Amino acid sequence: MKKLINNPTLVVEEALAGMAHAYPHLLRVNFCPNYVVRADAPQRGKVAVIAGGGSGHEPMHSGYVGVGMLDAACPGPIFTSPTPDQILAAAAAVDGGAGLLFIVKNYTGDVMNFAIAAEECQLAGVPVETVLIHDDVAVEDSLYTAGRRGVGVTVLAEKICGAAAEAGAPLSEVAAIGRKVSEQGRSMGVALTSCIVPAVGRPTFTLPEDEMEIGIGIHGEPGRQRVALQSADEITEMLATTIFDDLPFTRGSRVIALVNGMGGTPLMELFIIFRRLAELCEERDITISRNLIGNYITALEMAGCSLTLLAVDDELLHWWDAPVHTPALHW
Amino acid sequence: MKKLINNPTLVVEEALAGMAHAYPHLLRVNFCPNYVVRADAPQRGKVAVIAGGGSGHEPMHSGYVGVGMLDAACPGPIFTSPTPDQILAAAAAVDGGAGLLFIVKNYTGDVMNFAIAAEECQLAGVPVETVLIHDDVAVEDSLYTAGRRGVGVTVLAEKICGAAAEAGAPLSEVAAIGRKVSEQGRSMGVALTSCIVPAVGRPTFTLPEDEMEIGIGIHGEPGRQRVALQSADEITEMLATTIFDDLPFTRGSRVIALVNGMGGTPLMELFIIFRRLAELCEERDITISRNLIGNYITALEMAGCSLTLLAVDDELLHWWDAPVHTPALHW
Amino acid sequence: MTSTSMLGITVLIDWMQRYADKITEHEPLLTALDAEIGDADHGINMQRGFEEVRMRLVHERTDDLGAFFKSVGMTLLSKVGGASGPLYGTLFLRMGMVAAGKRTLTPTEFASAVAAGVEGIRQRGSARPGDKTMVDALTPAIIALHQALDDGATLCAALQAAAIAGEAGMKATIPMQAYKGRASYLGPRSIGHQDPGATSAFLLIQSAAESICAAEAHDS
Amino acid sequence: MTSTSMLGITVLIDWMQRYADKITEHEPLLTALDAEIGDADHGINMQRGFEEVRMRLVHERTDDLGAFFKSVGMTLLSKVGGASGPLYGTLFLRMGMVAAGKRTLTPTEFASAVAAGVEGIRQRGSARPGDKTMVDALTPAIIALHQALDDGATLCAALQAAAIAGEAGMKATIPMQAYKGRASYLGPRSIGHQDPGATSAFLLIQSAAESICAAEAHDS
Ligand SMILES: Nc1ncnc2c1ncn2[C@@H]1O[C@H](COP(=O)(O)OP(=O)(O)O)[C@@H](O)[C@H]1O
Ligand SMILES: Nc1ncnc2c1ncn2[C@@H]1O[C@H](COP(=O)(O)OP(=O)(O)O)[C@@H](O)[C@H]1O
Ligand SMILES: [Mg+2]
Ligand SMILES: [Mg+2]
Ligand SMILES: [Mg+2]
Ligand SMILES: [Mg+2]
Repeated sequence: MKKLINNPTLVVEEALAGMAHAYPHLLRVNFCPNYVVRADAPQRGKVAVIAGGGSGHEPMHSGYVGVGMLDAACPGPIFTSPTPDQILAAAAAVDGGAGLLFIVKNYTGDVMNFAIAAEECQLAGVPVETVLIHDDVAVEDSLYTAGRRGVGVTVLAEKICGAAAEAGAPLSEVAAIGRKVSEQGRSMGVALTSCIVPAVGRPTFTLPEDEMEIGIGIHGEPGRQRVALQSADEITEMLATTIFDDLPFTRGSRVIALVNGMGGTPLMELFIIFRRLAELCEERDITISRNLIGNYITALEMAGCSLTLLAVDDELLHWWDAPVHTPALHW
Repeated sequence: MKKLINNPTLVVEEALAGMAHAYPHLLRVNFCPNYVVRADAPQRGKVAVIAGGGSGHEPMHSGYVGVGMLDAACPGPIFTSPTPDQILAAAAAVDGGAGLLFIVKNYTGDVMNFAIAAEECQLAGVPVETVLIHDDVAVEDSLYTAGRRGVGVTVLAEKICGAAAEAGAPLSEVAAIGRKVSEQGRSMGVALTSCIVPAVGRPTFTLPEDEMEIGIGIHGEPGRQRVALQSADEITEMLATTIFDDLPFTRGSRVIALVNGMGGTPLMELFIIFRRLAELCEERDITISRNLIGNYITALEMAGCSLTLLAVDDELLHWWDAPVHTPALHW
Repeated sequence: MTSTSMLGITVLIDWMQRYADKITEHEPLLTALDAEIGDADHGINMQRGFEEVRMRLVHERTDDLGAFFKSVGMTLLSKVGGASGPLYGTLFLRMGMVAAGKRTLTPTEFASAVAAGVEGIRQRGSARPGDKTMVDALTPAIIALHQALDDGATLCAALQAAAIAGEAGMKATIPMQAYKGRASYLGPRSIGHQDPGATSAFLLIQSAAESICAAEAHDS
Repeated sequence: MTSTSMLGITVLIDWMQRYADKITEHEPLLTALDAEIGDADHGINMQRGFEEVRMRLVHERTDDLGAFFKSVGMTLLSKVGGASGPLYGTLFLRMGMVAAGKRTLTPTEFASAVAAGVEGIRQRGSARPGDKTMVDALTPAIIALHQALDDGATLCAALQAAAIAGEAGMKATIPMQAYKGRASYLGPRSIGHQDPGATSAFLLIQSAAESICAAEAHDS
């Protein structure tokens, strides 16, 4: 295992310590339980937007804490959702009296831990709304399964809900905007290599030189299918077409496009992919109104990428364009 | 070779095409010869800041084109410096009548190609100043060698010179500021893995599971020394101490710190390193006034990192803090 | 016979310690199973949780079995995370509700407590038998436990029967396709792998059998 | 004898074509040598440049040898990049200056042109013999070339002598530590590897010998 770490069991805490040193003007870090809150928390009268999940997806979520995005992030151990007490402690630190919005990726663990925390909050009289992100079209959707998992749309939902909350929108409205984002966004990813969970010390799976995993999530898990390695253009077409077909975009629709690296993929390759994505969208008369290209929701050092498209209207673009000051998103 | 590419010989052009699609409001891309200029070039009466070098270091340099930083970037093939005609074409596209500043990393190829271009410009009556970046303390400095190579300080010099030029400083002043940055900055890096040059198709070197290369550059070349893999803290201490010793910082000095990923290193690991760097600086009473943590000057998918420290005063901090609008640096 | 058939705090602590040992021993297996169809952390998650349980056992002595189970449940809830944290946490919290205020449990009371715990898991996770989860080991184990007690077995014998049924249930997850939890994302590719949570659940029943049989043997 | 000893455009084109072939053939070797002590692109750089030279040879016919060499030099300058682009570009540009306005070159003129080119490389790169660069192959080759011509050899024989000296110079780079170019960053670790640029430089002299000897054989 080749990693720039000290102790596999302390990676989360040491990375958080690094963030605390690096961004004192943007955020504060608490240990035991671990959470990150914006430097000026709590904001009186403002809905507090809280997200969390396993670590190993950096910059998500802690890198999105700051003005105009998250009030708090709850980082669990690597790939393991945070616990209810951790979420509750973060919630207490950012509660401004206007209620809490939980942005939760649809994984059994995340859903249950946030649900328990939400139940506790509600018992204590603190209003909570939860927005569930389940955008991965690689996963078949059905009433009888865990449903689709949450991936790239999470980043977009955190930005957009964060902007609405910052502007003073009430909880019900911030939640409604978050649900709209969740409904209108879709993602899909591929992996060229596995990643190594530090405490495990070896790759979660092994992939021959000429193969790739299609329909991966962000936890180094194998995907839906293993196929021969293809060209960047073919991969982009496959991912984009699956997304287009799942969320029918009409001619003339506008989207925010996220071309996301999984952690070990050079930026150059993401540009090559964005190039083909832009062509595909143009062919369908879909306008990419905004884009993000880079490592935004990762799986440690995995090589691979994911595409996310979010259908937007003026309202969502307005919130997207609103100022944001976090370590990883800044405008 | 596992890469998200189409054709190894077209990676640079296809990535540039992706950038053209992604950032039309920030930059324009020209092909044959390849160069990237800010969208509003040329800027009448403003010194044009031009940088370039081999590709494979993304986001450098093309990702730093925009308001407040580079007027033009000249990307060569992977790890190969651009050619004089390419530099001249970019220069012609951004020349605003106030002269050109070339920011050149000290590699024989870059130096010679930019020197030839500068000679041509001067013949044509266009004033040119060149700032040479040679910050890598892993390389012994001597009159009889090629000298130290340019690495992380390049990013800082491009930002700072870009800000001064944007504010209307004359060529001699922008060049003087650039030279000050070059004098006051030092870097050093380590690699845990090699990278694969697309046209070559196999790793430039191979490194056993338990070893690392110390004193690498940004071209996937072997380093000065191969040693046993060490902990993040030990690596940080080794890099930082070598830098501290080379550029004596007095107690009370202020620095900009860049903890840079080489392309395949998760952000989490860079935070772990920054944590120790912050402690080491504190022990020496050195204040990290600003920091950058992420992939800013890379070597394709190489796993590893580099540290850069730049001693700053109020003037340099002023230029550092000035607004910048590029794909990769934005504030 | 009465004294051996009543469970007190000592045997329950022994159960938790044995299980913590077993988790440490099988951590690599549980994690490897999770690497195949999940995210390679189940063993790590369980070990983090039960190391904390083990530590608390040393410090928090209580004779109230309700308080004891609640403490275990809260510890798991706040230490394990992931899917297994809330699920195992719920199991012990529900057992704690059944045992609230009691210093001993009869075999039937113990079985009811476990059944309430498993019911809690099913409510919290809404997995049904056949979804390839821990429920597939726990459900047959509970049925066997009640059946054996109804047939007049000692708790030791009944738990041994439960462990055998739980092991069969665990193995039965191999040919299943997952419909809940992270393994469900693999679709048909989840077939052919043993569920990690069903494995840790079987070990929990097995530990209970070992602790209680050891206590019965000692007392008789 | 006079006609064979005068070089015209045909033999020079043949030289460039042979060298382009040789570069294509040895691209993997040059790149592999550069991977050891550089950045694994020397073969790729040279191939990119000489494929372009080859293409231009088809389109731009000129009898002016000065124009011919200048065109090769400019092509290399604008296509190779890296360190080798300006260096080989300078070599041919300087040869073009010596040959300006001429339709043929005598052996001595040719040798002077090459010498001027090598001098250009030394000025542009400021490498001295022993720095482990292409200069270490080119310098002994030039000395051998002049020596042989002074001794009355044909250009063919003189270039064969130059190639032998160039090859020895190339091999002599193996034990050297690099003080110029990218290999210098490796410090003592650069010892034990053959310099890629010295290798491509030897191939250039070797190609010249082959082309000119073939022409002499044909003419005689
Ligand atoms: N909805 C559910 N109901 C019951 N058990 C579940 C459910 N989802 C997952 N599990 C169990 O949890 C186990 C995985 O636990 P763990 O790896 O610790 O959590 P995570 O999946 O969050 O990484 C699975 O093997 C499965 O037995
Ligand atoms: N200063 C110099 N003078 C002469 N030759 C040099 C000099 N620097 C480098 N070279 C030659 O250039 C070769 C490397 O060329 P190439 O790999 O194409 O360029 P780069 O080093 O920029 O990648 C070296 O092997 C060496 O022979
Ligand atoms: Mg997990
Ligand atoms: Mg090169
Ligand atoms: Mg798991
Ligand atoms: Mg090279």
